[in-house]
Amino acid sequence: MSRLSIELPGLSLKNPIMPASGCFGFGKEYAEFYDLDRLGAIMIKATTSEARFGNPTPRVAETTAGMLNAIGLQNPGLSGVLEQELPRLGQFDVPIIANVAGAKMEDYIEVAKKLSRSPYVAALELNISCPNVKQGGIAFGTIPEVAAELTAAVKQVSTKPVYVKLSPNVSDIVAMAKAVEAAGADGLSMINTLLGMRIDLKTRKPILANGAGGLSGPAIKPVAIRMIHQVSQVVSIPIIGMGGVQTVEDVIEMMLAGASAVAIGTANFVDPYICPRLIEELPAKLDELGINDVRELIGGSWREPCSVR
Amino acid sequence: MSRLSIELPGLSLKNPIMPASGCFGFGKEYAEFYDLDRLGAIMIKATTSEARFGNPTPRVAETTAGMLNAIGLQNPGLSGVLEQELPRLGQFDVPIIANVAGAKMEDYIEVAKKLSRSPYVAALELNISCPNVKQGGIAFGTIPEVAAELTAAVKQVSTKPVYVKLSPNVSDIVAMAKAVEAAGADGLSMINTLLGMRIDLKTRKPILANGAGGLSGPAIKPVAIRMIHQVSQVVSIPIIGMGGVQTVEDVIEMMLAGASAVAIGTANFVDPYICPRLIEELPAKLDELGINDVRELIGGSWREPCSVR
Amino acid sequence: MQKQAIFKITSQQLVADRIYELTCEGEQVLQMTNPGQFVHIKVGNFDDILLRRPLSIGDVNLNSKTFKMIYRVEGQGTTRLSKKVAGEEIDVLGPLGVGFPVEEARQGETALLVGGGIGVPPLYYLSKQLVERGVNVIHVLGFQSKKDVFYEEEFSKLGPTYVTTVDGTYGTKGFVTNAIESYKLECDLLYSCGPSPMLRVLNEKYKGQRAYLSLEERMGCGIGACFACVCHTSDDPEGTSYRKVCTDGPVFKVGEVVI
Amino acid sequence: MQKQAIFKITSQQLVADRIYELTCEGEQVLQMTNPGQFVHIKVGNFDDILLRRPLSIGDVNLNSKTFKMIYRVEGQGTTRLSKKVAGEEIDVLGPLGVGFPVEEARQGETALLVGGGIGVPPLYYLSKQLVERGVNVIHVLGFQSKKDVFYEEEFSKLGPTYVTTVDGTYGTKGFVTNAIESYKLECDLLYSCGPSPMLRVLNEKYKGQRAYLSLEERMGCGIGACFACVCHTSDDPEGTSYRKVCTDGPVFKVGEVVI
Ligand SMILES: Cc1cc2nc3c(=O)[nH]c(=O)nc-3n(C[C@H](O)[C@H](O)[C@H](O)COP(=O)(O)OP(=O)(O)OC[C@H]3O[C@@H](n4cnc5c(N)ncnc54)[C@H](O)[C@@H]3O)c2cc1C
Ligand SMILES: Cc1cc2nc3c(=O)[nH]c(=O)nc-3n(C[C@H](O)[C@H](O)[C@H](O)COP(=O)(O)OP(=O)(O)OC[C@H]3O[C@@H](n4cnc5c(N)ncnc54)[C@H](O)[C@@H]3O)c2cc1C
Ligand SMILES: Cc1cc2nc3c(=O)[nH]c(=O)nc-3n(C[C@H](O)[C@H](O)[C@H](O)COP(=O)(O)O)c2cc1C
Ligand SMILES: Cc1cc2nc3c(=O)[nH]c(=O)nc-3n(C[C@H](O)[C@H](O)[C@H](O)COP(=O)(O)O)c2cc1C
Ligand code: FES
Ligand code: FES
Repeated sequence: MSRLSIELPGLSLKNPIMPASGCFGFGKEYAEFYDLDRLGAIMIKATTSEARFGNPTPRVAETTAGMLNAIGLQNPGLSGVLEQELPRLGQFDVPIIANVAGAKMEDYIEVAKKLSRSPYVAALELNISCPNVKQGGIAFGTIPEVAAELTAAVKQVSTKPVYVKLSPNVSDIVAMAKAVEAAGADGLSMINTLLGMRIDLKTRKPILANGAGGLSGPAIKPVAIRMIHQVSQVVSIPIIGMGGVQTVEDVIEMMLAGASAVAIGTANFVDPYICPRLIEELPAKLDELGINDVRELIGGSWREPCSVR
Repeated sequence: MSRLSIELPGLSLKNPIMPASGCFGFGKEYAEFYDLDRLGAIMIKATTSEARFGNPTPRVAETTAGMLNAIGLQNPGLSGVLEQELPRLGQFDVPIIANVAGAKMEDYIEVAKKLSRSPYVAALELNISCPNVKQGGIAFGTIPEVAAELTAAVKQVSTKPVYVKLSPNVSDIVAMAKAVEAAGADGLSMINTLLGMRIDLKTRKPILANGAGGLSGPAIKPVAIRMIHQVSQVVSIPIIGMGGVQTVEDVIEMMLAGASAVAIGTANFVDPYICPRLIEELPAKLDELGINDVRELIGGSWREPCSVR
Repeated sequence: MQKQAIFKITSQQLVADRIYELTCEGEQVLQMTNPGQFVHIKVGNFDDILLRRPLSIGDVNLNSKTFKMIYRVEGQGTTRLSKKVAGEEIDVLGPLGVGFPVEEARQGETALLVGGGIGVPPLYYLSKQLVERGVNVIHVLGFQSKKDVFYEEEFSKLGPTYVTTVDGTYGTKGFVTNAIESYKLECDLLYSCGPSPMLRVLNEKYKGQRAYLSLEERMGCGIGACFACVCHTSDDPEGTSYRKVCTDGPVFKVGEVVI
Repeated sequence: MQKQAIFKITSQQLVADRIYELTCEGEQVLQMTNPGQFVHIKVGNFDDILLRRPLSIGDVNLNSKTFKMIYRVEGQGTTRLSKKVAGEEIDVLGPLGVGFPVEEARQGETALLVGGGIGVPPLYYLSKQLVERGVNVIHVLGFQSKKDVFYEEEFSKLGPTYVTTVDGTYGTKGFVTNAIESYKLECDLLYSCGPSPMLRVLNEKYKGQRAYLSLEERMGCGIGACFACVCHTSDDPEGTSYRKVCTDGPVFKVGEVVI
């Protein structure tokens, strides 16, 4: 194993860096910029049972050191993803994590069941936290019992490990994490976006047609670090961390907080080469910090030093 | 009444701009920079029944477009505030909003009772949301029933209007707001800081001695706007808005979201003259937007136009 | 294909009220052959303004490897961009999208180029290419007011140019459509770029003809990955079929998408 | 009293590994008469780096209305500051705090000035003032390694100067205290600025003497309003009595506060 590689349920990562769901489409566009084989994994855009157009535009707005989005889970639906997107991505030698979304429990179950059976899918990411779908979504992401029920139901039908993606818009992230762990989650991915809004001074209306949207980017990194730090100490399943990561320092900070791997969202829009660039920069930064193996970092802010897990 | 003035329970504001609690001490330091009479009001630092030293240092850390703090409610205690700070501030012609904090319900009641009886205090701000006190604080700010109980108890002893300061670290800000309104709150102030963390790559420890701290500054503005937008539509008490305000555009955006006045926190540290500067810039900006009276802005993003409340 | 590069700013100048012309130099310019394409610009090196900003390619000089953007100072991003000076570097992603189909216009045909406000810039490079092909060009450029008018002289050198202003302080009073009507401007093809209300009118008026409209939409990635910039197709206006303005557009055939 | 102003940068240069000397000009300099005070700097006009950064006043020239800061590139803030060039403007809040009590040293007395790393700069302005008063100065300057050493020559012109490096690549190997002991340096007064571990040792060693220590603490406001920078007082180490480093300090008498 190389000093950058990480083993997680269902995932053999060449390195701990991967694009976050919704910020990388189904990989096609970024494949024109670099070889996707270089990535640790790819988290593809949320898939729902039926194709969705999503929300009206404008769907994005600028905020200081961040952005708001209300895409509304636009995607080609289960069949489009299974038949077109996954086979296309399957040509790359990189684990694919399929993001599962829905409005009702049955939707999630159907999508999870079928996606998990795709030979191209290495693991599922259960998106119980998308702030941009009106029905269902929010409740799944904020009530521990509901999240647990959904997790258990999905685990029952999935043939692949299930990572549950947590919403930061909760009073008690630890309760959420423990609930889905107890329900059988193989891992966590956190955080999704914070709910935010911008208002246009001239029209006096929210800039996003949807009103509110999800806040991402460097602005939210401290919230992500805090939540990963809290949760990683009380669960024994691994965490894929995300939220505002832009530099190798951010990657290391998030792993020290407790993440076993790190996903990059918004920063892809700023620099399309961000993922391979950070992967390239990581070894030198580890050297600088006197670290042999990236696994030494995981939870380094609260674990006793030197115990690689 | 001038085009900038605002009438709120217990507060006749010359203009809608005031420094936020904890970011202006007890006014003394900023009085060396400008005449405090120019301010709409002053929200003074949290007062607890006994003097507090607060948390160990470091107490602040940098984040992208924001900062973390874990001051830990350091203050000279009720008697210090009543006997020294308030009489000193009382020489200015500006309403004083006293921020009330505590660990137990009884603390809050005692502090609220005595502060409200100070002739220098125009209104109370009930800080149920400080993320930096370990016992009590958090629960008060995240459980609607507990917040309501506290609000009702404080209302019973206070001779001045009570503004309840809400925490953004909750799943359902609307439920919190409705609960404290029903319990008799005269107004709301929102938002307090988001809980965040930074980790030092070299020491591997959180930068703040306290571990986590409160995230403030422009990074959190979209979260504040969203919450004020949501809450202002379902409560009938006024909101003093805050969170990342740095420019007159931000002031106007927050009022359009639903705030009746706006408090400025972190930006005081960046520019000690920020409050009088924004007050000065406001009329020209209103002209530019074709607005006669600042009250026309309140809730402008969701109210029918032209109905000044 | 390498699409992102650091360009060098060779000049920046004010050409009308709040309208700047920015010229940059870089190898990537050699790929900028299709007018109507755009670039996605990082306006500064600082994280407070995070996302890139889309700006049309206004003119290209393949010899000097320079291209021009003409933009209006709107908000924070363009304000910061306007502070850059010659010699500074700028991070450019592009050329992006599908521009105007120049090849649709045959020698001797007449093309009407209709631009509104900051939709005017891409028409300049388009017009130059059309003229080169022997196409007759007529320009109708709409602005708010006299102070906003730019590039009239440049366009006039390529073909007849009608300017309209909403407040009548310059040229024909009213909208571009007023000029088209009063001067009874006829054409074989229409190319247009401008605000949605204008495009909506043209989309109706030139339905079924050889007309091409360039749309604007707030963008995230600019390369087709984020789904920020989609619009419905006209044949399925409520359904799930869509086009992305950043990669399928910004130029669409009249009637193709819901504007 | 106006305490915040825009200064003009007159020079910026690298004086050791990652150590820069920045000279700025402004009216406010006339108030910078007490060595050991600091300024709170806005390192850029951009919101991503929000808070100001505290830097000591390293030297002052009242005639040219310029002052110098000497700083080490640590993180984002100082990195950005190091990119500024002569001619640019910089937003300076200050002078702030209470500096070294120069008046405590009488003519003919000997003052030992002990600096560690980026604690060295304020001692330079202090030393100049002491020398002007006829005080004998001895400097002990501690650094990590040879490449980090700066201002040795400048200090040497004012009085005997001992340099220590932790790795022994230059001067005496070890800490400043090693030099004080090996050279048996005696003094009437001690002035020191440097990292907390160093100050802690000196706080013990010079207990009860005329010794003044300058502390560092992460700051928010820099003017006493935010309570970020407090420390306990030695007579009430667990209690509620406190000092603010930004306004009561950064210089404290030995034994006054818990370090
Ligand atoms: C394909 C395309 C080509 C464009 N070409 C030009 C051009 O040649 N000249 C020119 O002046 N402008 C052009 N625009 C509009 C330009 O992108 C915006 O005016 C600019 O991004 C505003 O940024 P700001 O930060 O100054 O304003 P802000 O109001 O702060 O903008 C914030 C955000 O809004 C988006 N935005 C704002 N207005 C628009 C708009 N009209 N269209 C799309 N996004 C917008 C920006 O991308 C940015 O993300 C073009 C837009 C698109 C989509
Ligand atoms: C009164 C005083 C005087 C100082 N004088 C000098 C000087 O003359 N030369 C010099 O090189 N440095 C000096 N420092 C330290 C200097 O403030 C920090 O090195 C600098 O702020 C680091 O900022 P950064 O953004 O580059 O680093 P980061 O690590 O990104 O710093 C982020 C934050 O940490 C704070 N910080 C980091 N290190 C320190 C520190 N050691 N002390 C206090 N705050 C810190 C900064 O204020 C900032 O808020 C002084 C500090 C204080 C309190
Ligand atoms: C435009 C956009 C679309 C997103 N779509 C999804 C999605 O479909 N499913 C999901 O789980 N998260 C989605 N996210 C959330 C990201 O995966 C990520 O959790 C979040 O943006 C925080 O990371 P960042 O700050 O690096 O962007 C989306 C984020 C953005 C900005
Ligand atoms: C250093 C600091 C101390 C604070 N102390 C208090 C406090 O004592 N009581 C309180 O209710 N809020 C306190 N706050 C929160 C602010 O009043 C405000 O709600 C928050 O910072 C968001 O506004 P801003 O982004 O403008 O700073 C503090 C904030 C900061 C940065
Ligand atoms: S801007 Fe991202 S898909 Fe078009
Ligand atoms: S830095 Fe704010 S009180 Fe000292």
